[in-house]
Amino acid sequence: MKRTDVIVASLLAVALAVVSAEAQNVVKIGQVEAQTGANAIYGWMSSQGTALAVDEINKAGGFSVGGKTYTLQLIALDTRGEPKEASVQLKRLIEVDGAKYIFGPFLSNVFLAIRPYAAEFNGKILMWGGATRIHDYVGTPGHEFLMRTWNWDAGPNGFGELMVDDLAKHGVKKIALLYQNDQGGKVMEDIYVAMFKRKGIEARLDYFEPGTKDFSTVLAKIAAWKPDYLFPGYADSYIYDIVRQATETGQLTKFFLVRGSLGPGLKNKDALDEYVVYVPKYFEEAEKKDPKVQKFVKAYRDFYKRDFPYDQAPLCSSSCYDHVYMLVEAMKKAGTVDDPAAVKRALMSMTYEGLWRLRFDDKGEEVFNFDVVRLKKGGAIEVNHINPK
Amino acid sequence: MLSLVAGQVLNGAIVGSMYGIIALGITLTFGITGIVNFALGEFMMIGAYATFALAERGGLPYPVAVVPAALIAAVAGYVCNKAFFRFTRGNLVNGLLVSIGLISVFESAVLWYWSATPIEMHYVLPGALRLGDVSLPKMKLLVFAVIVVVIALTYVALAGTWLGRASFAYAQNAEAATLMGVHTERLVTAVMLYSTGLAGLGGALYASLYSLEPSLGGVYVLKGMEAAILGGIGSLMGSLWGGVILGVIEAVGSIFLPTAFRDAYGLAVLVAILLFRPAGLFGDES
Amino acid sequence: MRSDFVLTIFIYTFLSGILTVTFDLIFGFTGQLSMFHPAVFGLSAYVTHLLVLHVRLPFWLATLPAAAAAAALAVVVGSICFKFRLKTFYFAVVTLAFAEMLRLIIVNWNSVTNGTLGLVVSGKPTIWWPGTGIVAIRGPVAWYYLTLAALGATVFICARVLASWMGRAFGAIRLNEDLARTLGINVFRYKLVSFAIGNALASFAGGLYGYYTGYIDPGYLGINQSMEVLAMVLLGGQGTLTGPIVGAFVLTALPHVIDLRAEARAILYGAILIFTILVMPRGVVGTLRAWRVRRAA
Amino acid sequence: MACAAGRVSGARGGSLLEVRGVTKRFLGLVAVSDVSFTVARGEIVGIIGPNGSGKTTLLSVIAGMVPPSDGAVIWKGEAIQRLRPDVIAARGLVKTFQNPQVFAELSVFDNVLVASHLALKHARGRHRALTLVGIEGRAARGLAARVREVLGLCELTRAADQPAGNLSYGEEKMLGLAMALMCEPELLLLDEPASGLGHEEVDRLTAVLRRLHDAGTTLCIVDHKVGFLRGLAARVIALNYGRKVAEGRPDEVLNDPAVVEAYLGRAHA
Repeated sequence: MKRTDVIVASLLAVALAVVSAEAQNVVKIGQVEAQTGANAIYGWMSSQGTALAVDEINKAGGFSVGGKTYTLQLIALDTRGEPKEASVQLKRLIEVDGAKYIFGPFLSNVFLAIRPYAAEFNGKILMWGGATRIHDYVGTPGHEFLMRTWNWDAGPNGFGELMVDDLAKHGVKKIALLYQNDQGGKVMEDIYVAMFKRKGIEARLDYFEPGTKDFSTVLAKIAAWKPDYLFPGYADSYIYDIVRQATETGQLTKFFLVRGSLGPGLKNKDALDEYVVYVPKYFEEAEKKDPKVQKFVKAYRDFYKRDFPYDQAPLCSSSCYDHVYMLVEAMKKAGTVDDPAAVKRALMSMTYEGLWRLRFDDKGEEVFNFDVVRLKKGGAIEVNHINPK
Repeated sequence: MLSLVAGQVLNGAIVGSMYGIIALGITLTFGITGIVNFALGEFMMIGAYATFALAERGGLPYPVAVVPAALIAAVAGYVCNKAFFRFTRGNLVNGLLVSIGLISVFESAVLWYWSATPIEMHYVLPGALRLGDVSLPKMKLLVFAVIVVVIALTYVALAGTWLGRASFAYAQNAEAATLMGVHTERLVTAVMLYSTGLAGLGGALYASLYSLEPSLGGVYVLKGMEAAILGGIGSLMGSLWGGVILGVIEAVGSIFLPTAFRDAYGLAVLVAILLFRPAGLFGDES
Repeated sequence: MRSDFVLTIFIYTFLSGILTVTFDLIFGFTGQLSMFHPAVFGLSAYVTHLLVLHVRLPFWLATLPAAAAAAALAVVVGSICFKFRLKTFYFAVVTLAFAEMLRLIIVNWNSVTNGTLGLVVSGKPTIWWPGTGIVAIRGPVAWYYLTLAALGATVFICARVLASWMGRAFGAIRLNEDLARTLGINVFRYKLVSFAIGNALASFAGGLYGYYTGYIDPGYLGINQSMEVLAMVLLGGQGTLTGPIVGAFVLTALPHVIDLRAEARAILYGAILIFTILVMPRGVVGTLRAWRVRRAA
Repeated sequence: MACAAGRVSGARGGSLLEVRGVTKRFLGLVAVSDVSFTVARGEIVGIIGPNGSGKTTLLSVIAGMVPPSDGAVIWKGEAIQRLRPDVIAARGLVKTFQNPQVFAELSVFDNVLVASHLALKHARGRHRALTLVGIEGRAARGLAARVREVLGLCELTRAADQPAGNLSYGEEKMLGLAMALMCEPELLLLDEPASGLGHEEVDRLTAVLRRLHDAGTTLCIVDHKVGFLRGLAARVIALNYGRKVAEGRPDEVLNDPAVVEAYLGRAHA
């Protein structure tokens, strides 16, 4: 017992030493994302975008606020998708490293586990996460520190709402939902099953265990129900297999996605009839038209020395890339780097023109322009750019 | 409805054969070295990514790529045996811990190189075969055939070769076998090479059916263990049957019952069978 | 200012410690490789919270039915396994199977468990404190002492059991079942006793864990939890009471000590696991002990 | 042995153990075939026979380690052939192993302490639970004393603290005996206790067994060392090929042609 106290004390002393030894004009950005492990995909991509932006800004000599020049320090920690790790890491970021700006998490179970602790620092930190469950808390009293960096599905600006309306317009009567049985899938059930009902579309939902790779059985089951569209979960690692196995036997050929990417559709473009998907940005097209996007793609290639993941990038990498810049802009606007509350006020009142046009609604949930891509048999693509008011 | 069931029985058997090939590796390793190579799934993963690299990056035709991929996995297995498993022989749990460590190492290494974005090979043999209302993907049928042949050959070979006699003798009675001049070290090495090679082959075949991610092996090693026990540790054909039965149960089970419980159906049957035949379906009671 | 960061590592160490010590009672002392631990851990987290939520029991009262449930479940699962003489690998896989089935039930029983969304736990356990009266346990320091006390109690109980005739019976079963039988030890019963006690005590870890993190989800019952507990015990030293706690501390702190990019960190983590067990096959404590004995002799 | 004496009950004077037409087949071959005999309280009965004559199997059947294919084992007028070995041991019928079984990792003292399971149970019954909360320290102290007593009886006191793994073969056999004694047997089944022992070890063993017998323990000793048994047993049963070929006073039995043949082969008959 005594000994443990000694250890605590000594470790603590070290920690303090670290904190005080830090240079003055560095703004620390902490990041808690799953970069490894089974659910790494979202966190991994977002940590890539953040690192890239931070590198660019520092290479450009940092930024100046109130006549003082600051550089960014990114401390990206890998939660491995484990709430336990994340909660320890968040404490480290806030107390030991003294980071005031936290990016992430994208995983809802991680968010829910670290929320109570983060809330203790309400007003002293700013947390930017993409997790779906943040939606339940953002803008509620005691959670002023919280902002959600992702469009919400439902509501007037909701991309899901809009896409389902479109389906209804096309006279769709039956849709089969096939979600992975986890937090994300459950949230989507809560959003979409109700939504389809409202729009008079008959929906049936099947869950599969995460880790499943062979969907033949459940697909056969669904096919026997003869739906107009199949609406598979949200992670590409499953959607690739679902789309392949559904089309290979010609059981189901029309797909509708609000998460995931265009990749699976393109891969099976000859076997399917239609593939409607929400992508924050259709990069293959944007790269040709938009110089900003061109620059970003090039920067990514140079920085990571690997080919650009067109299908995954839109998921979050680049929106995190934008967020770093947006945060810097907000700091300039607020004229301070160490008053998260002021920085948040600035963020709420601004619109940032990066790869996206980013702004936050009055709750602190992000609203940005996105694309809905409709892929037809053989690869004909029709992109629909949507710019929420 | 009938065609639905028939189709799923076939499909279940195919999927199950995939469990079977891992189960075979587990049965061999456990029988001879007394360790459960929990990392076998990782060698499967290595085989899968190696196939992808050789076929997509190296430009080899898939059938050609499969062989070196399996070999790569086997070599990895050989190294791990020489470096680690050699020291945990006969110690189930320490071997298990080494496996846990290896999983962390391999998956992170692959993640480092390939990133977390799911990757998928070009389709080797697209399209499906129609038999009445039942339609099965051609590639799946091919994979099934390959696995059945491999396991059958293993069975035949083990009956008639030095490795076979040695391993049977060893499995019966270690000391006696050693006295009879069975070179334990050589035997164990051979078994490790073979089981990891099998896993690699399994991975290579997997790569032609599903998209790849670093954690793909985890599910299969669990199913493989279930299948091995279901069939009876030490029984070669038993491992194939165990896998097939498991696959069919999961498939048929999830036709009539919620898909969300898919894994539970297999487990329930496994437990039930163990209670009546503690040594598994094809294991020898004693 | 004190560092919650460090305290938190200790709190998690103590919570895991409850799991590892009780697991070692079943595995290290009685020789039964159980994969059922995370199941009771998760289950009791749910039971405790649901009782507080719906039955309005105070936390401490709610942990008792949870422990009872854990024990009852252990008796059922244990009887099945031990009646049919399932050993080592077989026992491990069957207990794992039961754990998985339990997890799937909790995952899919939405009306009660809220499925994969999990349950947000807002309350905190309260204790009576001289002078101040009833106080809720908040903040790292309070939790540090609470979890330490809980671990202490667990170790104490295990130590008493192991010092008694039961402990001797456990050892006999681990070392030589046939001999144990001829000495009149009811192998089946004492395997069951060990399994039940271990799981019942482990259930407290579940209840506390849920109330400390303030969030419960089916991940609690995941198989990797099983693997982590096993790793902690083997690393620390099986068949000892201190070993599992040492292991819990090492594996809880380790990921936060390695300061590398994610992938490298995970690789190093794995490598450390492997080499520790190769260099110290009996775990840190076990090996140190053997070394001391050798020096004494 | 106070505790043991206290538990004398059941068929007073009459036969303590009765083996009734016991037969044991292992996949076809017959190890024990239709063997019957009785053991009265306070007797020392010897069972002799060449190797492979089924002695060990017979003992295992009696001790409940293997169920008989046929026949019955009656203990104090109660059929026990279907009971678990631990239950049988708990009823006072305890067996030692031919090649000694010990807990190699534990010290000799702890080996015997583990064997005190039944002793404590008989002495304290449910009250054992109290030892958990620290009360009833007496029980624990009592055990320790008893263990030392038994160790002394078996002349293992000097070895008490070393791990059982380090013992010599002879000492291991003694330890096996000590553990059996700790179980407070009414009838002690000894499987070839003298095999592999040197002369002085055999003498020591004989002395110990005598002391036991004087203390009121009934003994049933299996051995092919005829000389050793002649010194001890009042009555001897001879087995050959799983059959009982002779029974009676040692010298009678040893001169019985069937026995001579069994040991020396036809030529001498």
